[in-house]
Amino acid sequence: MAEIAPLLETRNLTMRFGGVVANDDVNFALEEMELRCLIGPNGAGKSTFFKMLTGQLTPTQGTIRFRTHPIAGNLPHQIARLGIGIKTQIPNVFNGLSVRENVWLAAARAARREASAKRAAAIVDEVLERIRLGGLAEAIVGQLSHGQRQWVEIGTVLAAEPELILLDEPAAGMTDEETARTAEIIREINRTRALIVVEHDMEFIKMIAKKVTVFHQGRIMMEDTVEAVLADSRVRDVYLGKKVAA
Amino acid sequence: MNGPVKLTLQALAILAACVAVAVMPSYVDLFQLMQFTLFCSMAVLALSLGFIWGFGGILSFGQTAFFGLGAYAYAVTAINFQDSTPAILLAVLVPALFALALGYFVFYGRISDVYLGVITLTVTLILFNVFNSTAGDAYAIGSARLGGFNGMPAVPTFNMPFDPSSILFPEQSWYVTGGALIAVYLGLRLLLRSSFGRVAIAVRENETRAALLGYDPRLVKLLVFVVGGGVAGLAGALYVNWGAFVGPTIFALSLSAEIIIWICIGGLGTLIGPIVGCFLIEYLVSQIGTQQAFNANLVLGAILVVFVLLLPKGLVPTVRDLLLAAGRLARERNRRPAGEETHALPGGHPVGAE
Amino acid sequence: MMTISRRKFLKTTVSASAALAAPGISTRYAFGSEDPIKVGSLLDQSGAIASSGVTMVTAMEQGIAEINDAGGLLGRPLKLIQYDTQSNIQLYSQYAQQLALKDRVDVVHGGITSASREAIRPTFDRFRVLYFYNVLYEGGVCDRDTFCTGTTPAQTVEKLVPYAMKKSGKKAYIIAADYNYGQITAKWMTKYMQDNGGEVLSVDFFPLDVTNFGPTISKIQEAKPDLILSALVGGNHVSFYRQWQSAGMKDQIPIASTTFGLVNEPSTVEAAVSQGIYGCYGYYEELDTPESKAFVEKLKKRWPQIPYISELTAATYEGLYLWAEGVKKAGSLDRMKVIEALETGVSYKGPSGEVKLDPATHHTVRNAYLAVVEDKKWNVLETFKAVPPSDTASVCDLLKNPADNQQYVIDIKA
Amino acid sequence: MDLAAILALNVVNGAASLFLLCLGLAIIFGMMRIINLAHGEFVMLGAYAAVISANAGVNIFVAMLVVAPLFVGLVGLVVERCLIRFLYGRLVDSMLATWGLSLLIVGLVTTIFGNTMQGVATPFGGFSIGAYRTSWYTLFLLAVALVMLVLIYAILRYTRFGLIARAVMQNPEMAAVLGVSPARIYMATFSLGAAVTGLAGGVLAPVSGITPVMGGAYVAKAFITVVGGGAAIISGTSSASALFGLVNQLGAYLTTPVYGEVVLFLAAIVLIRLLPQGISGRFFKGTI
Repeated sequence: MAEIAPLLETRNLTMRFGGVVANDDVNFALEEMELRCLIGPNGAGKSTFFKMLTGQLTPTQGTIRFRTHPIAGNLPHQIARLGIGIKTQIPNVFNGLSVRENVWLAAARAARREASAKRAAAIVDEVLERIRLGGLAEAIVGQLSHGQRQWVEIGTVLAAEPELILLDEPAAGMTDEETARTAEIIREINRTRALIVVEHDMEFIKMIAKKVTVFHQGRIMMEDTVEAVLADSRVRDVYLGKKVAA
Repeated sequence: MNGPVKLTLQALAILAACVAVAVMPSYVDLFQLMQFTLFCSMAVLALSLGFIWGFGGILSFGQTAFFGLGAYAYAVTAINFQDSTPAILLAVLVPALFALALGYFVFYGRISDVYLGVITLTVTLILFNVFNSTAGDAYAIGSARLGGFNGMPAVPTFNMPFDPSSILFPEQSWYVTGGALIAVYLGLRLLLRSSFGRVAIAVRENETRAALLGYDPRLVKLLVFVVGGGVAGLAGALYVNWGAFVGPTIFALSLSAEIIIWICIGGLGTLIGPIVGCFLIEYLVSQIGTQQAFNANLVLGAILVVFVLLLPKGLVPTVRDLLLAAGRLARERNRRPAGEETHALPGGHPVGAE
Repeated sequence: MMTISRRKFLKTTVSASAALAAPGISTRYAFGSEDPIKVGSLLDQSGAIASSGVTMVTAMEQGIAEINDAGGLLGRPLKLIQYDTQSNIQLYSQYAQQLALKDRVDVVHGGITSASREAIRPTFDRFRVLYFYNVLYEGGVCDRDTFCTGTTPAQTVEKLVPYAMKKSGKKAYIIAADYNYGQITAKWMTKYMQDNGGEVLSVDFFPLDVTNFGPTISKIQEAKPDLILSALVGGNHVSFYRQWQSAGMKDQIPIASTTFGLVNEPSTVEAAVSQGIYGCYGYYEELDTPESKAFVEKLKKRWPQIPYISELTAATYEGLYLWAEGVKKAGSLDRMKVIEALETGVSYKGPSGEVKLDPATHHTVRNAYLAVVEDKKWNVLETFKAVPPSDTASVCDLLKNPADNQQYVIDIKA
Repeated sequence: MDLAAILALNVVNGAASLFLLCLGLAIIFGMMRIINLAHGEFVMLGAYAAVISANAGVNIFVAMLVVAPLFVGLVGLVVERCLIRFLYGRLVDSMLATWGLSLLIVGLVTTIFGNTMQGVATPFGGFSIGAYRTSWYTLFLLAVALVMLVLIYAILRYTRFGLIARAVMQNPEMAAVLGVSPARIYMATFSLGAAVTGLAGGVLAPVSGITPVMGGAYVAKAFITVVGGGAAIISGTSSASALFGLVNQLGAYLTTPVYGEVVLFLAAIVLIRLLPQGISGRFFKGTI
C-alpha cells in the first residue's frame, strides 16, 4: 500500500498547562494542496493547536511532522523557514513600520532562498496589489483600521510564500465585501498551497471549505465534509446551538 | 517628509558636522577643544546604548561594562606595546567578544525585559568589584599594573597609526574623536538602512511576528548587542585617550544611569537624540560644579524631574514632531484654497523610521 | 503649550549659566587693578566624599583670605577657583583641564581619594601646573611636580600599632576597606605588628558599600584577637563600629584605627560606640597649642556649624601656606622656580606644629599625635615630633631621579 | 555547635535585613511596574526620620516603627501625586524621574542637614551563645521582618484594599468598570511601598552609618533581589532574600566580604538564567 506521506501530520499531540488540558491526543493529517477548515467553540483548543504547529508552544506530548521533518518543539523561526506561515487571531504585525516594510520583511526572508533583492521588491509590489493596499504602502500600520491591519498580516503571510498557510479567523471584523474577497484569495492561494483556516463564520466556511475538522474540549470530535458537519447534531449542540442561543 | 528630501537633509547635516569638526580648533581655545573631545567620546558611548535600546529593544543597565572593558583593554595594550594602533583594535574587539558571550548567555536563555537589565547591571557590579580588588603588583598584564581602585594613570594617548613616536596633539585627538563620532553615527545609520537594520527594527517591534516570518530573534538581538558592545568599547578607548587615565569607577552604577538619562533626554529611538542628550547633560554637570550656591545633586535632580514632566518624549522627537506639525499646517494652508482635502494620516511618527 | 515650556526651560538654563559664569568665591581686594594669582582647588562638595571635602574647602577659603589680608603674595592678591568635583572621577579630569588650560591657575590644591589624585596628576604633569595633594594616604607617590603634605603610614601606623599592642596584646585582627588605601595600610599594619613581636590572625577587606558586618563579627570572635586594627572607610563602614558595640564586643576587644574620626565619626556615633578607640593622625581639633586653638577659632567663625576639623582640613590649610612660603622664597610664580624653592626644605608652623617639606620625596616631615576617644572627643595621649615619611623615602629620591614619575607600591618587608 | 548557631543567626539576620529592604521595592515594582531608583533614598529618609525624632526625645521604638514609616509614606504620597502618577506604563520615564528624584532628595537632605548625621544608640544589649556574642537587636530585626511579612500578606490577601489592589494590577480597565478608581489604588500602593521602605530605614538606622548618600549602597542589591524573586511580592521576595542572604553571608564568612558580594551577584545571574521568571515564577505560581 504505497501511500503518499501527508503534508502535515500530528500524532497523539497533547498540551497541558498545569492541570488544564488544552489539546488532548490530537491525530490530524493534512494532504498536499488541501484546504481544511477548523471549527469549534472558544476554548476548544484551536489556537493552542496552531501555536504548537508554529513552534510558539512546545507540546507536552506527541509528534508533529511537516513533510518528513519532525517539528514538535522546534523554534518558531525554524518552522517558519521550513515553510509554514501563520496569520494569528489578533492582528500581529509590526505596528511601528509602514505597510511596505511589513510586507518587505516577509518577502526578504522568502527571497533569501533565491538570494535576490529584486525578487523581494517584486514580491512586495505583487502582494500590495493583491491585498489592495498599494495606496497606503507608506502608511504606518499602527494607524490603520483593524480590518486593514488584518489585510497587512495576510499580506505578510503571502509574501513569505510558505508551503502551508495557517489562518486564524481571517474574516473577523471584515465587511461583507472584504469577507468575500478574503474567500476569493484563499481559493486562489489554494491552487498552489495548502491551508488550514480557523473560522466561526459558517457562511464564510461554506464559501471555501471542502473538509472540516471539529475541535471540542481539546480533541477532534469529527472530521467530514461541510455538509455532513453542519448536519451533525452533536456539532450543533456543542457549537452551533450555543451560537444560536447567543 | 518624503525620502529624497530627508536623505538630502541628512547628508547636509553630516556635511555640516564634518565642517564643524574641521574648523573647531581655530575657533575655540584648547580647554574647550578638550572638553568637546570628552563630550564626543561620551556621545559615542551614548550612541552605543541608543542603538541597542532604541533599535534593538535591549535595555542594558550595564553598558558601562563594555565601555570600561574597552577602556581597560586600550590601557593595558597601549602600555604594553607603547602603540595605540593595536590598542584601539583590542578596545573594540574585547568588549565585542564579551558582548558575544554575555549576549549568547542572555538571549539564547530567552531572558528579556527587566531581567536582562538586572543581568547586565549585575555583570557591571561584578566587574567593578573585580577591578577594584586588583591593587598590588600581582595584578599586572604584561607591564601594565591594573592598580585597583586607584586605577591606571598616565596611559599613553593616541599616536599616528603604527608610528608610536608621533603622539597626537590635542587638536589631532579632537579630529580623531569628532571624526569617530561622525563615523559611528554614519555607520549605524547605514546599518539601519540595510536589510539587517530593518530586521533588527522588526524584531524590536514584534518579536513573535518576526520569528513567525522565519527570523531568529535571538541571533538578531545578539548581533545588535555585539555591535553595541564594540561601539561602547571604542568609546572607552576615546575616553582614555582624553583623560590618560582609567579606574574602576568607570563601571560605576551612576555612569550606567547617566547614559540612560542622556537617551531619555535626547529621545529614544533616534540616533541624534542620544548625542544631543549626552552633550547637554555633560555640559550641565560640568557647569553645576563651578557654582557654589547650590548642592550639585539638588540642581541636577530638579532639572531631570522637571524635564521628564515637561518633555516626556525627549528633545529630538519633540522638536521633530513640532516641525512636522508646522510643516503639515503650512501645507494644508497652501492647499485649502484649491479646495483639496488631503487624506492625511493622523499625526505621530514611526519610532523606527528616523 | 510645549513651545512655552520649552522656551521657559531655555530661559532658565540661560540665566542659570549666566549665574554660573560668575566665579564662585568673591573676595574684596584692596590691591588696585593688579592681576590676582589664581589658586585652583578640586574638592568634592557633593556626593559620597563631600563629608571630607566641605571642611577642606573652608580651610582653603580661610587661608586665602588670611594671605590676602596680610597683603597677598608678591604684592598680588590670591583668587581661589574651587570646582565641586561631585565625587566623580571624570569631573576631576575635566576640571583639572579647565584649571590648567582655561583658568591658567598658578597652583592646584586638591584631590581627596587616591584615585582622584591619580586621575588628575597626569593632566597637571602634561600642562605643567604645580600640584599639592593634602590628604593622608598610603604613600609612594614620587613626582617632582607633585607635593603630598598629608601623613603616610610610616608616620602614623608605626606609632599606633605598638601603642595599641602595649594596651591590649600581641594578636591582632585587621579589617580594612577594599581598595588601595585599605590594602596597603593593612600591609603596613601587618609589618608593624610583626616588627613588635605580634601576630596577625586575619586580614579582611570590605567593599565600600558593605553595611552588614554580622559574619565578620562572628569571625573575629572565633579568632579571639587581643586587638582590632581598622582601616575601614566611609559612611557605610561606620556600621561596623555600631554593630560591634551592639553585639557587646566593645568592652571585650579594643580597636585602633587609621581612619576612624577622620571626618567626624566620634561626634556622630554615640559615646558608647566610640569610647576607647585609638587613633593616630597629624592633627586633632582638640590639640592644645596656640596655633591650633587660633585655627579652630578662625574656622568656626567662618562656618559656625563646621563639623569636626581633622587632619584633612589642617593639612589643606598648611599645604596652602607651604606653597605660599615657596613662592615667597622663589620671588616668582614660575613653576620650576617655586619647585626649587620648595625643595630647599621650606617649613611652616601651622595648627599641627612645624611642617617641613622633605626635598627628596616631596612629602612632609611633621608631627604625629596619638589619641583615644573619650566622651565623643579625642584625648591626645602622645606627641611624636618631626616624623619623617620614611615609607616613601625608601623608594623615592627626587633629588637623584628628578624625572621619576609614578606611585610606587612599596614592597613591605615584615 | 555554638559556631553553627551563630552562623545560622547571621544568615537569618542577613536575609531578614535584605527582606525588609526589598519589600517596599517589591510592592512598588511588583504591583505597579515602576522601577523606583529613589528606593535607596527612601531608606535614607526613613533612617533620618528615625534618628532626628529619636534625638529630639521621641522614644526610639516609636521613632523607628511609627515616625519613620509614616513620614516616608507621606513623602511617597506626595511623590506619587506630583510625579509618579504621570508616568504609569512609562517604565523608562519613571526611571529617569526617580533617578532625578534620588539626586534631588540627596541634595535636599545634604543642604538641610549637612554631610553627616548624629546617629542613635542601638537599643538592647548583647548576649552570648557559647564563646560568641551577638546583639538582641539582630533578633529584633528578624521579628520586625516576620511581622512585616505577615502584615503585608494579610493586607494583600484579606483586606478589601488588597483584593482591589491585586485586581487593579491585573487589569486596570476591569477595576474601573467595577467602580474602583485605579488612581487611588496606585496612590495607596505607592505610599504603602514607601512606608515599608521607610520602616526598613528606621530599624536599620541604629546599626548603620547615617549619611545622605547611604541609600546608594542598597538600591542595586534590592533591585536584583526583587527581580530574582519574580512577580509574587511575598513569596518571591522572601525566598530570594533568604537565598541571597544565605549565599552572601556564608560567602562572606567562608572567604571575604568581597567574594561574598561577587558570589551573591553570580548567584543572581545563574538564578535568572535558570529561572527567567524569577523564583516565584517557577515555584510559587499564583501566590502573592
